[in-house]
Amino acid sequence: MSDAREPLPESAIERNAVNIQRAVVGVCVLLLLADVAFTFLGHRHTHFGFEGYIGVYALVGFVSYVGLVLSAKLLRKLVMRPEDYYDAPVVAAAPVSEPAPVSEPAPATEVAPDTTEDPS
Amino acid sequence: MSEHLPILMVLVPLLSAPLVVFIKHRKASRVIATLACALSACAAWTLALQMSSAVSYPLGGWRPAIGIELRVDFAGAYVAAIVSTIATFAISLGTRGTREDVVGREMFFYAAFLMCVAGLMGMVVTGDAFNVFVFLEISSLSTYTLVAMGKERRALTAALNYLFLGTLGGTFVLIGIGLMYQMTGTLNAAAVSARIREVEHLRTTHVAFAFLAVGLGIKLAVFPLHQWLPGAYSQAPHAVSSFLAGTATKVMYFQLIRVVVSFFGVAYVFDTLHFGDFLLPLSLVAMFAGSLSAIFQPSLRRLLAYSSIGQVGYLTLALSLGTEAGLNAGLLHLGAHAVTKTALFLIAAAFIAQVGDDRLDRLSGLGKRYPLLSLGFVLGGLSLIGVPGTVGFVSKWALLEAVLAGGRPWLAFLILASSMLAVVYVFRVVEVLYFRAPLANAPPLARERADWGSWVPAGLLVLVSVGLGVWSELPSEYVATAAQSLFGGAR
Amino acid sequence: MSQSLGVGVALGLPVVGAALVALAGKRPNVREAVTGLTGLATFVAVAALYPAVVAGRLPELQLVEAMLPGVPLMFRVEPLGMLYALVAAGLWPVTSAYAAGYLREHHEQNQTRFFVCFALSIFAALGIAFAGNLATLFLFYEVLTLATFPLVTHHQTPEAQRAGRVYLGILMGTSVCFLLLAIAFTYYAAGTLDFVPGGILRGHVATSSLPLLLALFVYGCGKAALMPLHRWLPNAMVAPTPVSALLHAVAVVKAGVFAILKIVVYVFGLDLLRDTGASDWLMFMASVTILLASLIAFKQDNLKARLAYSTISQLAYIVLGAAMVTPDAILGGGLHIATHAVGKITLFFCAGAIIVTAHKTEVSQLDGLGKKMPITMAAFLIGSLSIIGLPPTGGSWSKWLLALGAAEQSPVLVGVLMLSSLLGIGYLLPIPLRAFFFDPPASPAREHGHGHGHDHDHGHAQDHEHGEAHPLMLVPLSLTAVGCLLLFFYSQHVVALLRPLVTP
Amino acid sequence: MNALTQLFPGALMILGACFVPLFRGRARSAYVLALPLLSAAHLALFSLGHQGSATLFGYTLELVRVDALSRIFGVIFHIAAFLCCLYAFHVKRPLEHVATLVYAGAAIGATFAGDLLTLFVFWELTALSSVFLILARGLDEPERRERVFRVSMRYLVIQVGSGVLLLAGTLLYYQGTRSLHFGRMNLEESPGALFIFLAFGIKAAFPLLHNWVQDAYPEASVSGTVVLASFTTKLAIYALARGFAGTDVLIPIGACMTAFPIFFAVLENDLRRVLAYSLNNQLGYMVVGIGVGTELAINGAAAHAFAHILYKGLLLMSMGAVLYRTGTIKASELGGLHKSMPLTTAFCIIGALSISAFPGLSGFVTKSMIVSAVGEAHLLVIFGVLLFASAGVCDHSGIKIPFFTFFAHDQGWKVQEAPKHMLLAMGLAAALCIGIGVFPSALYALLPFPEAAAQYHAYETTHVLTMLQLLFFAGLAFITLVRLGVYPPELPAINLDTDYFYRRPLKRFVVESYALASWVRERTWGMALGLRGRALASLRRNHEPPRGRLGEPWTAGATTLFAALMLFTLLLLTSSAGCGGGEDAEANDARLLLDRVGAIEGVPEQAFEARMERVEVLRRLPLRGESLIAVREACAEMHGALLEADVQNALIHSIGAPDEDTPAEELARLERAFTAAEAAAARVVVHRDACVDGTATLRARYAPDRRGSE
Repeated sequence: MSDAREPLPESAIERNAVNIQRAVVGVCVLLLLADVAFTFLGHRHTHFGFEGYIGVYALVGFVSYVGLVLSAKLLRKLVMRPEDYYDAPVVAAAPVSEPAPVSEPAPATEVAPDTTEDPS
Repeated sequence: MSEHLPILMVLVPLLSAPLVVFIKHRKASRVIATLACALSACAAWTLALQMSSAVSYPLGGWRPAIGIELRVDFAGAYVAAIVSTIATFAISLGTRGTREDVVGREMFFYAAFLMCVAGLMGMVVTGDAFNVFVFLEISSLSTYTLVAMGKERRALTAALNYLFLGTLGGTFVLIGIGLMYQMTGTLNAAAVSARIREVEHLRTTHVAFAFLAVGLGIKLAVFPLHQWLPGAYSQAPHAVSSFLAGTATKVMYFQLIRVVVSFFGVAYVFDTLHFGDFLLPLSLVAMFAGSLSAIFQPSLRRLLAYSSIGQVGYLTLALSLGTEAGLNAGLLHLGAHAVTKTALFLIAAAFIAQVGDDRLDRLSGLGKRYPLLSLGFVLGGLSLIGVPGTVGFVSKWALLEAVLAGGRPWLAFLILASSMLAVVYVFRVVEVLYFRAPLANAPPLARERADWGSWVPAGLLVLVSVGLGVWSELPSEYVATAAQSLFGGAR
Repeated sequence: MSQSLGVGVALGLPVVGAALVALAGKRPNVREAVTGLTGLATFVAVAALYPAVVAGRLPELQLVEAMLPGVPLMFRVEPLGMLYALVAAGLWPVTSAYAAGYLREHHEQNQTRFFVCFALSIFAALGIAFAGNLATLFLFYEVLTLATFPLVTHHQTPEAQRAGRVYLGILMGTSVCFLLLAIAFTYYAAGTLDFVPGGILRGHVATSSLPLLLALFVYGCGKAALMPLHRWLPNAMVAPTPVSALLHAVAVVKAGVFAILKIVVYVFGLDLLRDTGASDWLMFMASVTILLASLIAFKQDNLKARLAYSTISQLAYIVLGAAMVTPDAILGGGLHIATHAVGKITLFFCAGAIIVTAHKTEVSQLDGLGKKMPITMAAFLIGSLSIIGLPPTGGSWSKWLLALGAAEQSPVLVGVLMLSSLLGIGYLLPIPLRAFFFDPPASPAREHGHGHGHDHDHGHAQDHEHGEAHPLMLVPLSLTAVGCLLLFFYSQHVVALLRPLVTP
Repeated sequence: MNALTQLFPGALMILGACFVPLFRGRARSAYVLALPLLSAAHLALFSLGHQGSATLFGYTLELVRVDALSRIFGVIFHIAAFLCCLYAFHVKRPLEHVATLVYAGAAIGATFAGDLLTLFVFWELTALSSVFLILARGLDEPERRERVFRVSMRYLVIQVGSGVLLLAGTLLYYQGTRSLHFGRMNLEESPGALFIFLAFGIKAAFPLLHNWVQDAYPEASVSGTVVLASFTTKLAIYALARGFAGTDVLIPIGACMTAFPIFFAVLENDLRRVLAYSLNNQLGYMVVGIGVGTELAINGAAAHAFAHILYKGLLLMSMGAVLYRTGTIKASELGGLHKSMPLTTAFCIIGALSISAFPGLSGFVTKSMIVSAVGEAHLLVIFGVLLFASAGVCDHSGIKIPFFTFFAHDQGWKVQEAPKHMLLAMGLAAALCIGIGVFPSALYALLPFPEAAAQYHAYETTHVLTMLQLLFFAGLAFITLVRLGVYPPELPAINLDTDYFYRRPLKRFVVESYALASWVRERTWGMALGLRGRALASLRRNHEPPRGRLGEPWTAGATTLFAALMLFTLLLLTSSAGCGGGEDAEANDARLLLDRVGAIEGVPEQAFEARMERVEVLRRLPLRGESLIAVREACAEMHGALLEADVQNALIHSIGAPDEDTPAEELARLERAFTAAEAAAARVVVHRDACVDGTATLRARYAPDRRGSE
């Protein structure tokens, strides 16, 4: 909007960005540990065999995510276009004489009156 | 009294003609002429409506085949009624323009007119081949005179042209009659038809027929022998052109029918001589060429005249089918066209009397000024096209049914396609009348209002043509009877 | 007896109205009051026949014993004719009110002639609707052509005259050359011209010539504007807009498709066509017309021209309905006569109101008009929906029935109908939507870019201040728009009326 | 009461919408808010199992059908309608309110439609009403007008296209089954079902048919997008669940839907479009659930739709609030907004966690039903795809949306917090997300198969643990990638999707076709005009006086020449007839003869004179051919015999009857006369027989005269 935009003072979240990232890593580690604990202590309710391995969901989450983003980057090469891509008019290449014929064909004998007026 | 009706129809106008000349009174001559025509018409109608079979009237009490016989069948009565009625309309209530055409020559004009009527009526009622020729010549000679009375100098040229060609036609007819007499030894229609069988195979009989057909063809204005017609119709005084348009070619058509049906016999003419194959293409060309020419005519009366040539094409087409249905259609169309075309010529006369000349442009924008006349023209034009609700449709319908019964649908299509040309020339006039601004530099109109004499007769005829288009039983049934008796008699 | 009197009254009123209008020509208020009142009276007279028809008693009136040998001039009010008559008579008063407003606002010439011809057109339309045999139908068909001819050439400009020539040439040419031939042949073959339930041709015409005869009939009814005989319709757009409304919604085009439907039902008979497949080619032709006309409509910038091509496309629906000869298709075709009439007349009313009030004729000039003429454009939107066939408008039911019939014939036809609905969205809906959601074109230069024959001064004049259309136009167009919506809920009655057509 | 249940659920909203323009200001907003509540109360009047019927054109329609499946969708649609109206409280223009209410009402109506025709009507109505929500944006932002208009047209065509497909399918289905009942359909049983399936598929945004969602939703107005995202696609899910539950092909389709859009979501810069892709992905879960078709799966699909409307609404609301305040929604232009819009941020995060299926929130308790159902069906590949997609959702909706909007790099936006009513709407939605997440049993009770739902436990340790692992490690991956600088930057660009095909090649094809058509037309017109001109000129040349020879009288000489020619032609014709020999001539003569014989036969026996005359004619006929001549000869003989008999008879008559005084010579004469007369009569008989025989032979050989019948 306005051209001269100044960033607002840093918020708590921005100040603690790194801490938040660390917290995420911490939670990840905890979850892995919980998984290990649960595998041995509790009963795992699964549909497929692969679900029985420890950390398999973690792996799936991570790998899928990375794969998705990377392949999307490849896709971008293929499909990205400038924002005004569709705004360009589509013009026919076939030979059409101007102006297009009106619906009522004037008899050949009649000559259209000259409508251009001399400004002077 | 009633047994003398056939001769009365002829005699009244014939005797009135010298009377007009003797009296030498302008107004009286008109009255006499009117009365004579009206009387003749009364006689014709009475006969037509009361007859139950063909009427034979031996002239002077001599037996037919020895004496001269007048013979009126249904078709003859029908044609006679039409001719005399149209004569009455054309002459009695004639427009002021009509009267002005012949100022100073009234006596001769009316006398000639009456002679012409007498000649035509005579041709219709006579049962004798030679009398056909006599009456033909009476009517023709008076017609030449009448045409020559036209206002413009070109009338003389037209009359001369007509005279020349008419005489040619008359001569051919005479030759034909002569040969026929030579072969059969009689001039009476009934006797000829009985005896012609014996000589059918002889070349001379063929030649006789050919001469008669071509001779009548000229008088009938069969394409391409129509050249006298446009000039005559467009140059004659108005009353005359209205009258001729409705009667002259019609009577000749009736004669042709009689030659084919009564004298030579349908079987002979169509099976042996293949006359249908000869007439059909000519009819088709006439239908198209006549109408096309009408489209391009710059003057109203010439437009109508060329339209007549096209309409004659329908008549001959109907005849060329060689069937009773065809005959029926031909007779119906004869009547329909007579009424319609006379009405249109009368209206044209009224218009021309108002604007002073007959160029089509001059009529621009007159539809509002003369609403009734214009409406009449539109309705008449619709009848000419054959729009339903008009008598022209009734006859066209009969023609279509006849053609279809003959197993030739393509012919039906051609008939209809040529009707489209009629649409074009009729609506050319309509457009000029209603949808064009009046000419800027037009000279002032002769009169503000059309006098009643100009539109009342035309209006009546238009009403007849529309009325009969809706209530068509009367003409349809009568003509059906006529065709049946003609055709049945021929078999 | 009283029923035939009713038929006579319904037919006679427009003629009397025409005469009175002609007499009152000098006083516009009286003249238009007369028009309106006779319109209403005619509608009442026609509606009075409705109960009898629904009850299965078909009122008859025979005027002339034999208009042609063996063919009377007679009327018989059967359901399909009843529907068409109701549509024509019902929309007449509305249209005349609209016409009164339009002609005055537009300062048209020859208004009396206009109203007289208008009344005569309705007379002819009713005659066609009630015709009891082909000859009567043909008679009134021609009367209709002639009565509308002066309306088409109303402006009397060379352009109007040329349009009039095309109009007359095609309509009269086809009717005389094809329709009359077909009628004559029918009479020759069947010996009668009466409209008989189940048809009159069975056993009289060789199977091989049935398609040809059908073609003669269908193209003989040039008013149905089936391609390639459609050109008269866009040409006739030079006429004043109430005339376009009359031509495209009430009388003329509906007369054509109505005649086709009637001929298919009562002359050929559904069974005959179904057994012989004589109408297969017509399905193809109608489909082609539906699609091609829609595609052409896309390219028309002139509003009335676009509506004209839309009409051509929509008429082909009805022809398609007739060609499919399944009960549902026939019902759908009949219903479409009504729904399309109401929808299209709304659109034309709107177009006329726009021309008179805003002096705009091109689609591209209409941006932003919704702010100045909200009711008009809202009505246009509703009319468009009805034409496209979207709920909640009547058009959706007629298309549903037609599509039901099509499903019985071939899935391809269903596809055609569906595709054409989509095309309809493309060429109709943007008009009201742009009017509501865009600003008016700002600079006169843009208008000049379209170069529509007006000089520069006029370009400025086009931006003049104006509000909603004159009430005499606004009320009729609102009424018909409401009619589109009502038909959504009351189509059942129409279908119930038509049901006897397909249930012997 | 009874009168009210005659109306279909949602009718109050549609009817009420008509009166919105009558109100002004706050009254209008209050009225608009009241309508969904009223309508909800109206819905409460319907008991489970209610059926309302109507007839149309002879079909029986099932206007209302209330069962568990339709009820849960009806309920959530009402909630959504209320939230949307609340969210749009600030909108002054009646247009959007009317559109919202009609749209929601139509969607509810469609949900309770018991037959295909009613469904079609509402189906189209949703399409029609919703387009105004897109168009409305053009009113606010004139510079986007053209673009928005085109989008809305594309949207409308596709939506109505789905409608007409539904119609076509309905027709064909009816054709096959003679039933309009909207129930479980079988794809193989009729082509109609396939069409209906496709129609549903378009609205449910099946892969390759999906693009309208991403095209249109981000272009709608602030509140419009929320509304749009709530109804159309979920209605399609309902329809699929109703009509095609357990249709196997839905499983791969749904799996594809979950996976395919997330790639685009990662790349997309417009955040509302990201959400549109994510919407598509979420629909994929539901479609899979429907495809699996077990009670658990259907429950899951319905529940997920329920939850999805809420959290997707919440996300879109928060994005709308951002758009409302900042005027942009491009990730490349946003960042750091958590400082100025903390509440919005919070709500957005709740939504993001919900959609990511974070335990404790609504997405978790619903999505897991579907995943479990897939697991129970042992569809390993599908299961894997769904896991992959879960990670993907976590990225684009769970992390990308809040991160790039509210955190990331601060773009210096100083804006106000979202308006109160928006916050309220978001708060309610967030509360519902949490509520469902915490107390899933309330939702479960509403599901189509409540017993099955009651047995399902979402919060099972394994499940919670694995889900948390998945999400947190995905988050870890995000952090890693960002730290490594591998994460693709947000760029102001667009990405080609399937819409490319109809926006470029198809458009080009259309334009070229029109150009070609107009070129052809011009050419043919030119030729036609040229031909017409030439024909007219030729006609003029020939017919127009004074130059045209046909339209002007010729000289008399020319006519004479023609007359001579005609005479000649006629003679030629006739001579060929008269002198030609062979079969033709004989046939002619035979006809002639038969004709005359017919004439005799017509005359009664007594009319001796007439008969004689005609026989005389017959005798003198000019004939060729042996058989003909034989007949003629017989005739002549008969004629003679007749004459002879006649003479003898006359003689007998003149003598009179004999008596005693009669002289002998007289008697002898009489006797001779009698004898002669008898002989003549015998001859007559003989020759007549010959004549008749010959005639019969001739008749058989030569067809009867063609005019004989007339």
